Amino acid sequence: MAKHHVTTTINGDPYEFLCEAEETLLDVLRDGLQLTGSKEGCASGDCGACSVMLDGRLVCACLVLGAEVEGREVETIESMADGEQLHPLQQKFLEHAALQCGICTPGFLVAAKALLEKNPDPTETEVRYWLAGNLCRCTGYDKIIRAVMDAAVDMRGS
Amino acid sequence: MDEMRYETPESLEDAVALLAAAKGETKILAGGTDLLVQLRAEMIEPELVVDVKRIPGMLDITEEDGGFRIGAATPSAEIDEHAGVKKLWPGVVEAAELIGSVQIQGRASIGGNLCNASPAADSVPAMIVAAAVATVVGPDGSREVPVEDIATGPGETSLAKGEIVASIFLPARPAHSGDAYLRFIPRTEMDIAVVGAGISLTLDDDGTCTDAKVCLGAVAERAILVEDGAKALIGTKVDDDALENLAAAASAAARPIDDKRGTKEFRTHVAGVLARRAAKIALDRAKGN
Amino acid sequence: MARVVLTGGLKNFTGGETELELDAADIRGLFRLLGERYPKLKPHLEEGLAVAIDGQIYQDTLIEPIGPDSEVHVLPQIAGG
Amino acid sequence: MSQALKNEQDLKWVGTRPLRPDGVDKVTGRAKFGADMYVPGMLVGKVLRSPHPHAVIKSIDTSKAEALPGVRAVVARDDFQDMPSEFVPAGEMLVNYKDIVRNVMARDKALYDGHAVAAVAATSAAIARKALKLIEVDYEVLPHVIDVVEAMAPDAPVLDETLFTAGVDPAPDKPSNVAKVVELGLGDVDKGFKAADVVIEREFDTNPVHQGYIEPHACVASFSEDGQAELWCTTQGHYVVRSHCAKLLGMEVSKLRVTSSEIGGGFGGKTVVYLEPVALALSKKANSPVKMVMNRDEVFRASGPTSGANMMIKVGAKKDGTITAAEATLKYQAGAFQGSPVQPGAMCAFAPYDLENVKVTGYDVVVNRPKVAAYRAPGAPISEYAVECVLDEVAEEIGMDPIDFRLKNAAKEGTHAAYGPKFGPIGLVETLKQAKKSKHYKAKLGPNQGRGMASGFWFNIGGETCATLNINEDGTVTLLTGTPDIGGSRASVCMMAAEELGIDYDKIRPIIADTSSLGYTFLTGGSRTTFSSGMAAVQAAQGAIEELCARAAKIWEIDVDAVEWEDGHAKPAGKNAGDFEPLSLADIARQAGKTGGPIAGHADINAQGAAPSFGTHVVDVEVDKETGRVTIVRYTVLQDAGKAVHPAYVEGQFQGGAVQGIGWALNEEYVYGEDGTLENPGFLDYRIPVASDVPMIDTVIVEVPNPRHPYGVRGIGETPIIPPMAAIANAIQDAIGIRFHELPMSPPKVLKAIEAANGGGE
Repeated sequence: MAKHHVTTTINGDPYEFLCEAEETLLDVLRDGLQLTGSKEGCASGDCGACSVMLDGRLVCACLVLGAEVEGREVETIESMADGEQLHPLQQKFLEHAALQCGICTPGFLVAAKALLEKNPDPTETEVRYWLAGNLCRCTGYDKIIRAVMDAAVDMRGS
Repeated sequence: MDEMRYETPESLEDAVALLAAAKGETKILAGGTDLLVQLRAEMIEPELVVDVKRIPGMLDITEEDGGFRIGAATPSAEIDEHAGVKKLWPGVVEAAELIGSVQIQGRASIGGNLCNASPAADSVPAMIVAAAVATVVGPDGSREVPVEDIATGPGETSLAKGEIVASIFLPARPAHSGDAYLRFIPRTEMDIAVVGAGISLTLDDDGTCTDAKVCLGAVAERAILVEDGAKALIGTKVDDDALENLAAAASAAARPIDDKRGTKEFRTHVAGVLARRAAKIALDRAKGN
Repeated sequence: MARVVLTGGLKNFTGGETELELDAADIRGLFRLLGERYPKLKPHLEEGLAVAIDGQIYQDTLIEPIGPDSEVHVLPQIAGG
Repeated sequence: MSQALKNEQDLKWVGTRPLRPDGVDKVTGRAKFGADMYVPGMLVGKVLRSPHPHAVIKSIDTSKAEALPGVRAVVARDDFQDMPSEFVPAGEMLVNYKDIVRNVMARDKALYDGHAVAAVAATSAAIARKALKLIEVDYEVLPHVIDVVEAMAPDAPVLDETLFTAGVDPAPDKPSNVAKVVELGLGDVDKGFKAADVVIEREFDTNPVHQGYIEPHACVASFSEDGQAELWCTTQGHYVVRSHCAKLLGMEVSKLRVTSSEIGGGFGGKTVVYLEPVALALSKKANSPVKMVMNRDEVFRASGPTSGANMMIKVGAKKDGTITAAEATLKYQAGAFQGSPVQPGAMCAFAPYDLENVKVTGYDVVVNRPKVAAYRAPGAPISEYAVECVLDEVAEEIGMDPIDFRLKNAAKEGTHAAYGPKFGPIGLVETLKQAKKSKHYKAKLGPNQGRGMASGFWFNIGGETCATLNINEDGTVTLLTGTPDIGGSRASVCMMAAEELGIDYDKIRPIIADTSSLGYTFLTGGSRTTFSSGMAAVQAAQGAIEELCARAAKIWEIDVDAVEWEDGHAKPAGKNAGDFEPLSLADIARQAGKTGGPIAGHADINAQGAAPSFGTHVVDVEVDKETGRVTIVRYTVLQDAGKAVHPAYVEGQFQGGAVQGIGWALNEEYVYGEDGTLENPGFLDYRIPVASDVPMIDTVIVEVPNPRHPYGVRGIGETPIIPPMAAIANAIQDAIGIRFHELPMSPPKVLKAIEAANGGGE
C-alpha cells in the first residue's frame, strides 16, 4: 500500500514516519512511534485522553490524521517534564492525589497546561469548562480542579 | 474496498479538480472532527479525502465591507478568539464556542460544521440569523449561497460534485441590533444539541423591533427559519407578551423526532423556552448598541 | 450448642427449617452436621456460602472456630466490584 | 489473628498523605496500561460481533478471511471447548464456565447486540478489519427481549431452553428467563404492616449503567510452541484471569503467566474475561503474540454494565418514626447469562436499619443485553436507591426530618442486619449525626433548589491474599502484592508496611507481582485491597521483623528472645538490655548474607474480618423548571472508613463514587432501539459527568475502627456510589415537590413530570 511519508517535529525533535491515509496521529504516536503517553479512550474526541498540542493548539490526536502533521509541531505528555524536573502541574497532581487510575492523567495535564498558558489565573468555573473535554471516571474531578488551581498559583508566583 | 487517498491541494482550483475527477465518494477534510469519527466507525469509506487547510485563505478571518469573511477551514477556537467577530456577531461566536470541547474547537471548522449538515450543528442557526452567505467554488466557478440553503437534510447538502465552501461571509450588523444563540444539552458540555435557537433582532430608535430572524436547530431535518417567530417580535417592544408569542411560534414550528437525545414533546417545548431566552439576550445586546 | 440460622432460600433445602442448635467446633464441622441433617442442602455447602460467627462474616474458609454459645448465620457469599 | 489496634499517636505514616510510589510514572505518561504493550512479532486481533440481539447462528464461514494475505488465525465457537453447566469456585467467586465460554464466543446463539461471534489475528489492524468483513455468518434472527418485566412474562422469548428457575420449590417444569429466586427475611411483615400508622408502597425502575472506565479492555497474549503462555492484560485480578483462561484453554495453571498492566479504571467491570481467552486462542493458532484492544463501541456493547431493575418497595412506620415492616421485590436484569447482583442487592436493601420485620424477594432474569459485570457495590445501589426514596417519603408523611427518621431506625453495634448476623462496631449513626450538624445541612437554599439525603451500606470483603516483603542488601524494601493498583493502593499498603517496619515510606518499593511470582491473590474489588493486601503486608513485615531480630541475636550472640524491634531497629532487651547499640534494618540487611542469607517476610492468607462501611450523602440541587435540567449545587459525602490510611485517596474514593452516582441519577442509561441494538455505545451519548457538571464534593471521613484489622481498615471504595441516586431524587422532591421513581432523572422525564404536575399533561 502506498504510504505517506511525513516529516514533522514531535516534542522538539525531528521525526519522519510512514503512515496510511486512514491512520490517525494517535495511531502514529502510539503504534508507530511508541509514544504511548497519549491514551485512546474513545477514538471519537469525546474523552480527551489523547490530548496533544498541534502547532500550539490543544487537539485530540484521535481526530487528526497522521498525514496532516507534515511540517507541523506536535507536543505530547512525554515532553511535559523538563528533564528530571516535573512540570508544576505534574507535581501538583501528585500532591493533591488528583489521579486514581491514571489513564486520563496525561490528557488532563496536557489540557491544563494549555489552559494555564492562555489564562494564568482561571476561576474554578473556567477550569471546569476548559477541562470538560477530558473525562475522568475515578476522581469526581474535585482534586484535579484543585491541583490545576494550585499549580496556577505556583506558576504565577514564579 | 479501495485504499483511501489523501491529498493536500494548495489552491481551490486544484481541490475542485481533484474532487471533480474522483470516481467514488469524496470527502473534504478541514477540522476532521466529524469526518474522522465517521471514518473510524466505518460509516463512510471515501476514495478521496481532500485536506483543504493548505489552500490560501481557508484559515483566515478578514474584514470586508464592515463584516468578516471567515475561511471555511477556520477552527472555532480562532473565531472564539477573534475580538472583531465577537463584537460584531456575539451569537455566532457563542455558537462556535459550544461546538464540543476545547480540543474539538481547536480543529472543528465553521465550514465543516455547515457542510457536515447535521440538523444539530450549533453554528448554523447562529449564522442563519446573522444572514451569513457561503462562497461556494466549483468546476463552474464561484457562487454565493445563503447559509440556510447549504444543508438540505441530515448529512445532505445542495453542493454539487466538486463544489467546496471556500468561505463564509458575516455581513455588517445594522445599528441597534443584537444576536444570541442558546442550546439545550443534558450535560453542561460535550453533548450534541437537543435543541438550538438563534435569534437576531433590530430595534428602531424607540426600541420597537423592526427586523428579526429566528432559527431553530435539532428540531427538524435541518436548521429552520421560523417566520412566525420573527413576526411575533417585529413591531413589538419585545415585551413579555411578544416573547411568549415567540415561544409559541417556535414550539409550533418545531417538527422534531424522538431519539436517544430527546423526545418530540421535550424538544418542542424547549424550542420555545430557548427562543424566548435567546431573544432576551439579543434584545439586551441590541439595546446596548 | 451454637445457635445456627439459615438465611434466605436455604429453607428450600431444609424442609422450611431456618433455626437450629448444633454442636460444631468450626465451620467444617458445621457444614458436616448440616449436610447430615439436610441431605438436600449438602451440595450447596462449602461453595457459595458464607458463615457469620457472632456477626463476623467468613468466606471461603472451613477453619474458623465456632464457640459453644456462638450465634451462627449461614448466608450467600459476597463478592464486590 | 485479631490484634490490638495501634495507638493513633504512635502512627508515623498511617493517616498521612505521602505521594504515591507510582505517581511519577503516571504523570509523565510512562506508566504502561493495557494497550501500551508492544512485543516483537505482534499480530493484531479483532472480534466480529453479532449485529442482532437474539439469533441462532446457523453457520460461520471463515474461509475467505483465512485466505486473505496477512491473516494468521481465525477463531470461532469450535475453537473453544464447551463446558458443563455447573457453578464452580474460581478464587472466591462462583462461576459457570458454560456461560463464560459462551459469553467469550457465541456458540449456538448470539444473545445480544455485540456478542462475539468470531475473531481474527492479522499482521495489521487494517487487514484484521478487512478480514472481519469476509467472515460469513448465517443468522436466524429470533424475537428478543430487553426489558426485565417483559422477560418474566410467560410468553417472552426464552434465551436458554435449559434454564429452569432455581430457588423455588417445587422446581419448575418449563424453562424461563428467570434464573433464580432469592429471598430473605426476618419476623412477620404482615404483622408489621398492620402495626404501622403509615405505609408507603412504590414501584421503581432503573436503567443499566456502565462502569465507564476510560481505558478499554486490552491484552497481549503470547502462546509458545511448548504449551506455555504469557498474558499481559488490564484487569482487577490477574489470578482470576489466569483461572478462567486456563480453564477455557484447557491449560495447567502453572503454564500460564499473567501480568497485570496498570489499570485504567475498573469499578468491577474488569473482574471477568472477554478478550483474554480469545487472544490466547488466536496466539496459539498463529504461533505469534497477539494484541487485542476493544474500541469504545465494543466496551459499551459487550462489557459491563450493571443491572437495570424493576422494584417494588413497601415500608410501614409508626408516627414516632419506628419502622414496623419493610418489604421489597427486586427484579434484576442479568444480561444474556444468569448472575445479576440481585443477591447482594437483596441483602443490602434494608441493611442500614434495625428492623424486626423484613421480607425481600429477588429475581435474577436473563435478557438480550450484555451479561452484567460487577459495578461498585454490585446490586446495592439499585435496591438501596429505591428503599432510600421510600424512606424519605415515609419521613415526610409522618413529619419527621429524614436524618432523624434514619437515626431513629439506624443499625448500631449489636443490631441484627436484615440479612441475618449482628453488626460489630459500625459508623452509620456517626455519619448521620455529623450530617445533621453539618453546615451544609443547615445552609439556606435558593429558589428552585432542594436538599436531599440518603444513606448506604456495603459489606466489604477479604479473601485470599499474598505478600512478599524482601529486605534488600542496602536496607530498602521491595514489597510484592498481587492486587492491581487502581486507585493508589500501592501507597496505602506501603504505608502500613513502613509503619510496621519502622522505616521511611519511601524506602519501600511496591511491585504488583505477576501470577508466577506470588501465590494466588483474589482480585482488587469489593473494597478489599487496602484491607487484605494491607493485612498481608503487615503480616509479611512481622515475619521479616522476626527474622531481623533473629539475625541481630546472631550478630550479638545473644538469645533471640532478648531482642525486640522498635522504631526500625533491633534492640537488646531483657537481661541484655543496653548491652549493644541498636542495629537498624539497614545494618542487619548489610550482614544478611553472613548471618544466614537474604531476609524476607511472607504472608499467604485468607483475609477475614472485613467490616462494613456506611455512608450518608447530602446534596443540594437546582431544577430548571422550564427545561427539566437538574444541576448539582452542593454535595457532601460522610462515610465511615474505619481508618483512613491515606486520607487523600479515601476522599478521592468518596468523591469519585459520588460523581458516578450523580451520572447514574441524572443522565447515564443504555438506550436500545426497537430492533434490540444499542443506540448509544459511546461517550457522546452515554453521558458520564464532565468536570463542569459537578461542584466540589465535600467529604467527612468518620473513623470507627475495624477491630479485626491491624490498622482498623474497613474498605471504602464501594459504598460511595450507593446513596447519590436517592439523595438526588429526594432533593428534587424538595425542590419541586415531585417524586421520581425512575432512573435516570434526565431532563425530558423531569420536564414531563413538571408539566403533568402543572396540569399540562393528563
